[in-house]
Amino acid sequence: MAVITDVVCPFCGCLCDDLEITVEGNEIKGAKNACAISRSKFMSHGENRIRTPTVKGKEVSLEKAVEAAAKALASAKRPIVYGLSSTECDAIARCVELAEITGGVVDNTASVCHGPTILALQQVGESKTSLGEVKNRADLVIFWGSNPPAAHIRHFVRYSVTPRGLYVPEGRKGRYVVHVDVRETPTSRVADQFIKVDHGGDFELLLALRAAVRGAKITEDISGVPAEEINALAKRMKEAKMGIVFFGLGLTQSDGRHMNIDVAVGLVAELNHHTKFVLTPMRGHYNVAGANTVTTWQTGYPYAVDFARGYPRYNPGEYTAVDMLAKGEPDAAIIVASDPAATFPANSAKHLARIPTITLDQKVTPTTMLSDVVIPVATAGIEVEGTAYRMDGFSLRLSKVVEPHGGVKSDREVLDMIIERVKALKEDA
Amino acid sequence: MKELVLKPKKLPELPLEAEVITPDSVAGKTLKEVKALPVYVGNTVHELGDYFDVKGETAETPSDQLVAIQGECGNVKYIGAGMTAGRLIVEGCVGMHAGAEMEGGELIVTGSASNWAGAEMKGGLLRIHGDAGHQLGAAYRGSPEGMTGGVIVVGGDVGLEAGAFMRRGMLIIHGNVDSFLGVHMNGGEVFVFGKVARRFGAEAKGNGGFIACFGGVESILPTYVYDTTFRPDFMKLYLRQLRDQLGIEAAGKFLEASFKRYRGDIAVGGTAEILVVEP
Amino acid sequence: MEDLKIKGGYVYDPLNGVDGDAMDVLISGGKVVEKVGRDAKVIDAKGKLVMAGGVDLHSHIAGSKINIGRLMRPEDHRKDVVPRTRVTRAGVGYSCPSTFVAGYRYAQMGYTAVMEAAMPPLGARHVHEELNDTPIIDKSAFTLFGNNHFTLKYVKEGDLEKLKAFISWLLRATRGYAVKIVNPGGVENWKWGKNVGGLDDLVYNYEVSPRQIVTMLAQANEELGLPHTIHLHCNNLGVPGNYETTIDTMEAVKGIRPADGRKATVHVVHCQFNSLDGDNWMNVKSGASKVAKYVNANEHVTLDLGQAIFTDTTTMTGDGPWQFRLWNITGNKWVNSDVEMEAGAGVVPYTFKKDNPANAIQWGIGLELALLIEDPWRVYMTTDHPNGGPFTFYPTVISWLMSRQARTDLMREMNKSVLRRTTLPNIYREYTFGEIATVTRAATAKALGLKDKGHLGIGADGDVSVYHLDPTAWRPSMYRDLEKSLARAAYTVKGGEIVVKDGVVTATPLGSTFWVDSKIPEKLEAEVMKEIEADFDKYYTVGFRNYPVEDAYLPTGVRMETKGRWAR
Amino acid sequence: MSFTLNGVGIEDTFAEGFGMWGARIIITAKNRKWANIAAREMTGFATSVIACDCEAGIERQVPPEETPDGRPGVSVMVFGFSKTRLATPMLNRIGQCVLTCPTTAIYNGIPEEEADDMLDVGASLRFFGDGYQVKMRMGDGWGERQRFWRIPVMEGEFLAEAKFGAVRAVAGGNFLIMGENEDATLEASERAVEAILEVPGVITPFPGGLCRSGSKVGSTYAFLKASTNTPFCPAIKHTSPDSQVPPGCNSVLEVVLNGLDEPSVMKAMAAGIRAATEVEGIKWITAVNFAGKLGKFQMGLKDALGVE
Amino acid sequence: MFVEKITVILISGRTSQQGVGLEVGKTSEEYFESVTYIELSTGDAGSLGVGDGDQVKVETAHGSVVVSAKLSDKLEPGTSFFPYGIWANQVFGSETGGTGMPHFKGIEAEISPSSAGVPSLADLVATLKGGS
Repeated sequence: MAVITDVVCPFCGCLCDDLEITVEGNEIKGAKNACAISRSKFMSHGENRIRTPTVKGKEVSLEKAVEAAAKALASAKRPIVYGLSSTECDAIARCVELAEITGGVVDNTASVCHGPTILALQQVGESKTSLGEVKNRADLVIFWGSNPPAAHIRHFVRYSVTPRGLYVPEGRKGRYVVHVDVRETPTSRVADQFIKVDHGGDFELLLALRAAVRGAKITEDISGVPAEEINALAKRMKEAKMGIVFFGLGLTQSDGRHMNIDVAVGLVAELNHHTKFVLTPMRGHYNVAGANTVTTWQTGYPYAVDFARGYPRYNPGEYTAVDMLAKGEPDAAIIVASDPAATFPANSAKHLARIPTITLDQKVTPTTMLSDVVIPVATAGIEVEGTAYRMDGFSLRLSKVVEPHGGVKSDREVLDMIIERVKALKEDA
Repeated sequence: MKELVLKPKKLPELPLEAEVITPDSVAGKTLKEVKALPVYVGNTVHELGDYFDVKGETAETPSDQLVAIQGECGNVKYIGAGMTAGRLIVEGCVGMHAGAEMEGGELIVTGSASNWAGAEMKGGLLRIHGDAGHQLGAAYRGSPEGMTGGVIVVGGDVGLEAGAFMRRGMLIIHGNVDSFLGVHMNGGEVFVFGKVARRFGAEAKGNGGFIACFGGVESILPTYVYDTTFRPDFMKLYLRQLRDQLGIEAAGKFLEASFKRYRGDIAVGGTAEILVVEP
Repeated sequence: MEDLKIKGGYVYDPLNGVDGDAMDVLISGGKVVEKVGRDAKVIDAKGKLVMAGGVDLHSHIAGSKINIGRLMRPEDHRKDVVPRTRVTRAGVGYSCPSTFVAGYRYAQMGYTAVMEAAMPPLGARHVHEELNDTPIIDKSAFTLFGNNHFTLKYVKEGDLEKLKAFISWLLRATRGYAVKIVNPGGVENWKWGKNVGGLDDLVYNYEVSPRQIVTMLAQANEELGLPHTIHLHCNNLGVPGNYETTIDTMEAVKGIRPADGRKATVHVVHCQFNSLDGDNWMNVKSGASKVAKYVNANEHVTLDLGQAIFTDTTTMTGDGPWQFRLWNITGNKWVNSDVEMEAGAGVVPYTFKKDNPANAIQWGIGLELALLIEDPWRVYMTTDHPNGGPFTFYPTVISWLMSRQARTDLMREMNKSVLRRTTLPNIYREYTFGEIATVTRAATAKALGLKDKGHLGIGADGDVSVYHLDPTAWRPSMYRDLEKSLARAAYTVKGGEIVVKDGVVTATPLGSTFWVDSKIPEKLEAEVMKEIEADFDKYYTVGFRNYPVEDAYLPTGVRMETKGRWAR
Repeated sequence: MSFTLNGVGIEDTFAEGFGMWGARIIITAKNRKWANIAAREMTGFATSVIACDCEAGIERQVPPEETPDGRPGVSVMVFGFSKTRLATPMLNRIGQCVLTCPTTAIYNGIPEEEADDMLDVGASLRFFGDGYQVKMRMGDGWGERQRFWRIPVMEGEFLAEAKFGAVRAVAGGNFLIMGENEDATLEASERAVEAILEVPGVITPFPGGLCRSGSKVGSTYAFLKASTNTPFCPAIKHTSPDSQVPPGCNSVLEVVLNGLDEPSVMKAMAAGIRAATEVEGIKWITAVNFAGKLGKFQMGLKDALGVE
Repeated sequence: MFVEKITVILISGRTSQQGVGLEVGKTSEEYFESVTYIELSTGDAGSLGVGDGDQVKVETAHGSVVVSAKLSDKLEPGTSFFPYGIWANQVFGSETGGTGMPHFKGIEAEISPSSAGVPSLADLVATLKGGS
């Protein structure tokens, strides 16, 4: 029995790096410090695994599957590479290269989680911080449209609510916690104050707060929030020693999308005339930040990148997977570490069933169920080493704690094989 | 003006990218050269002649060139993008980015346009008789400047974020317009004769920019301050210009109208105006 | 790899006293040698300019800061797209080029080594990942120290030995090359939304001054015998009147005994931004002549220009409060990024305009520094890419240095304040090719302590640039030809391999990444590690053992061991 | 040397004009009454630069269909000796007389392509808005590029075009009408001025378009730079040594004209002279000049009238 | 006495159970249980006459699906919560407004009692394949 310490959790954007994984033989026996989801990921990582590659439902060798994948991609006029967020950075880099050599599009799951956050950053910027600054300094913590107990279970404990920090030695007592949302959630129960905002009313509320921070007195209720509550929150924000807004998909997926973030960024920026204020998106997949980061350094753009013209072009809404599928554009797709058939609106998802779809995954998903080519791969962060970027943009080394189940290859290795074959096929053509 | 006629043959199912369809790129060329202009389908390159019958005459210079597309091009992107002179008439619909970054001349679309029509337009006239999609005349992602000149006239309805980051120029919409019209605008004039959805003018800075609403509004942002109801002389100038120079009949009806004036967006210390016609 | 004979070019190799002699450069096994085999590949360099590969000691090409720049500026990329070729990857250029393109474009100009000038320790892994995707050029990254908790702690305690141990450990942990300091103390105060206003302001909670931080880090740096001096971005950057702070800072480290083999104890970076005179942006004028006068009189200082270019660019520094200030001046979009316990950064797009008086003066200051400082071995050509402008403008900067006509032609188009509020119009100096070779290669390599770089002596690395330019026929009036030939090298040779021919990339080897390994006495190491680990557990959100950069991130790492002077 | 027109003797001489800078301002208002009030106020005390800051007058009434905002308008012209000496009085007069006048707006009357220079009047005027002024743009990138300033005032908003075209203009056009008696001379002069009002591009800056005093350069008093036009005063025609009043003439009135160019002034002079000659009792018409010492324009009456 | 259907504002989102379930595997019982329900306020459920675990049909402009009801006294009437998953995605549209992001939160939906049965994962994949 071996205990591996300092293991980084490959589930959510928190990238907790204090896991202690107990391994016996090639079996994981325990996951200390892990949250419920993380434990499930480690403990069940061997369950429901895809055993062998398949082409049109028939079991084939890895080479045959790779060949089928390469043929479909090499002959496609509008291939799309999608997913990327639940694997390590080297695999992500291969995805970008695959899109480049096939003259296709590469998009990652950011487009349906914090893509709008990136659009806002491109419009107005962002005042952000690494999570440790929150732990060490923040005396005002605002969760806006985010609910860590559902998606980032240890966030409260490690970073934002209870930890004792350099200048917040009292921990929870040293912080005032506000939750703004359209409904009460477990986060509201933790918070000192819950502000219920009307559906689709975040934008107006954030805008009014910014006006209040600038000195305007709000006299009417906005988005269901009483005027005095808005004025009081603005005052509290200005008087904080250091404040932070952790925002989630409650802002990015509701009416207003990127503009909700744009105005939140503006509010936070404005507050820097008075005190220190920052905001941080609650990124979901453990390496969605890495998908954006790698794609950006290689192409200049974080997602929705089109290589049809040989050079990268960028336009969310045009080159994003949901839109392209809804319009029926792609004539081949390769899905890496993602399940768009389940996570996209059905109208988009169904196009995947019409075209050659290649999926690299560990387990059966709706996407593998409708794919022509399915290639089982090893789990990054459990069976494969690599890099992942935390929600605040800092990277950690993922560990390999056990050998890949059934000797399967990693995303990176399979992608390398596909790239090599695509290159050869393109040369021949 | 010399007229060149393009008739779509069987267009591909994938979008066709044809930024070569402008008076600029055909003027001074032979028909053979025009037919050989590159167009793109996914990752493949084709010739314009593969998808269009090309007939008529080319002019020496773009300003003497009329290009007429006779047929639906709803899935053809970048028609008229970057054009600087001449006239381009599409008898039908156009795909994304029609007239994007155009600098001059006239682009007329008798049908509807998709997203990003007239995006980052610098000059000229873009007339869309049907509807326009999202991001009409907007800035591309990240760009601090949307329209910096020119006029866009839309006969029908318009989607989200029309005129986002507008700096100069005019946007005239006959139909209804969806949210975030003129968001981040900092100059430029917007006239809407249909109904305006909420959140228009959000984070607008001012610099003389205004949004004039003639057909009602869903709601006005709380960060716009109501000042007065008045009949400003300057509006008469614009409305006469719209009526007389652009043939916007609707404008003529409001020459004597009173407007409610709002100023904002105070959330960004802005001085832009919203003018809502009094019924 | 086959041997190479670069035949008959006009060679400028100031470190070896070669000044335009027509001669051969022979390379074998990736090194400059005395003799090559008969079947050596021959590059005909007759009538051409030959120099060692360029060495840029201050640029921002990798890591979170430049990547934020890339991320936030799709509009910048759109105007400069780079398609894929059989040899090269696709990407984008202009002010925030993609990693591949940065490597290609440096090589296309004949540069073969580039230093990333600011690496936040927590972001070190990221920096190295990007460096590994930056082809051709050799690299290193400078670790940020000036606002690090442990720096401030040991400065407060006045414990030089522990500070040295910490520096050694952090350089090793981050695989860093030099001690970078940005707005010492100011960035820590920025974490409360404040700044420092000068050398003797205090840092909150630590109660130490920028003066103490800089002098103690410089002292430690020299005692450790690190290959490069401290690499210092002074306080008050971008504040009119800041030339005084700059000179004060230089003066503060004057008494420190340099490490063996050099005279310098401080390198002041992008000095253009720190040589402003006047009280505000309305009456700002050049303080360059005063800075130059000090530098001319004091051998312990080196500096680089941070030359301003009239173009749209992206400013990015580890100086959070300055970037906030710039956001307020410009109203452009602003990204701030604080890094727990150690650093911060900010990014703001900026356009230098010819008709803007302040910009015209900034342009003038950079050139004044270059032209008024007499010793080219102590003033280096940079644009602080991309702060002053993209590195792709280096050929243009060189044309300004070498041709007074180039300067005056441009000044005619500029705001006239450049004429009145700088001394540039009265400067007649024009750099020689030998001096250009110095400020772009020989001197930078020497300042960095890269002994095999920046020259073509026997044993030097086989990094050579050959340009389509006959230096014997060139006159300052031909500055546009100069710009053109420097922008597209006839040949760039990296480690003996031809990587660029006629401005086109022909091969994309991955260059080396240099890092410094400074040994700490065992007992001291144990003691300091214990302290660091304790604070880590309490205040960092990353585990102490997950913090250091793993070897996997340095596939082409080159370890440079140094032995310092230790008292304990 | 002379000739006759409608039986009136006309001296074959020339009116001596000199160069000035001229601008045209279209004042509009809610109705003609207020447009005229503003125009009259603005052109008041602007007869001659001898003692006024500029010379100004009403050019014509502009019908609503011709004004930019479709309201009744009045065209006003202002003349000054230099661009600055034109711009400053324009600014002062617009500021004091038009901006203050209810319902008015001002527009440039000389388009950029016809102007020799553009005066940035709005640049200074806008500060009256105390920070609340709004820049208004028209035609960017597609039509005629125009700029205005909207200045909030108590009544509502004052709209002012930002730039006004200035041209190198002609001042000092004139002719003298001499009649048997005061009545005839006045009537002829009034008719002359009415006729001149029909000619575009010209104003008559003096009261009702007429100057009864005339003036000559210099005086017997050293401290005066101008004095009554002794050669043309009938009351002293025998006591003054250099009288030029012909026999039978007992009243003289001068019509003074400024115009945007020489042909306009000459056209207006001709129209005025023709109208004057139609009145019974007019004997003689001449023009004032200084033998070419004052200005570069010599506008001959014969030329103007097209008489061979 | 019960209404036939009610209109709610529908939001979708993560839950920790859904996270745990998907890590076991999307074919697992745990996953099915974690994503095939819709949270209704007790008030709304009461007016429909729906009890905890009863099946309801969720219908929007984009599609419909049958799942079971889960009662919540935290939710305000008029708001309903649907965990992320292929079931939820039957009722969300693919229009992104030029942003790439569909509206996953804050769309209008009609809820009515149903006895049609909750479709299985395979059923839904089959629908996708059917292209209807």
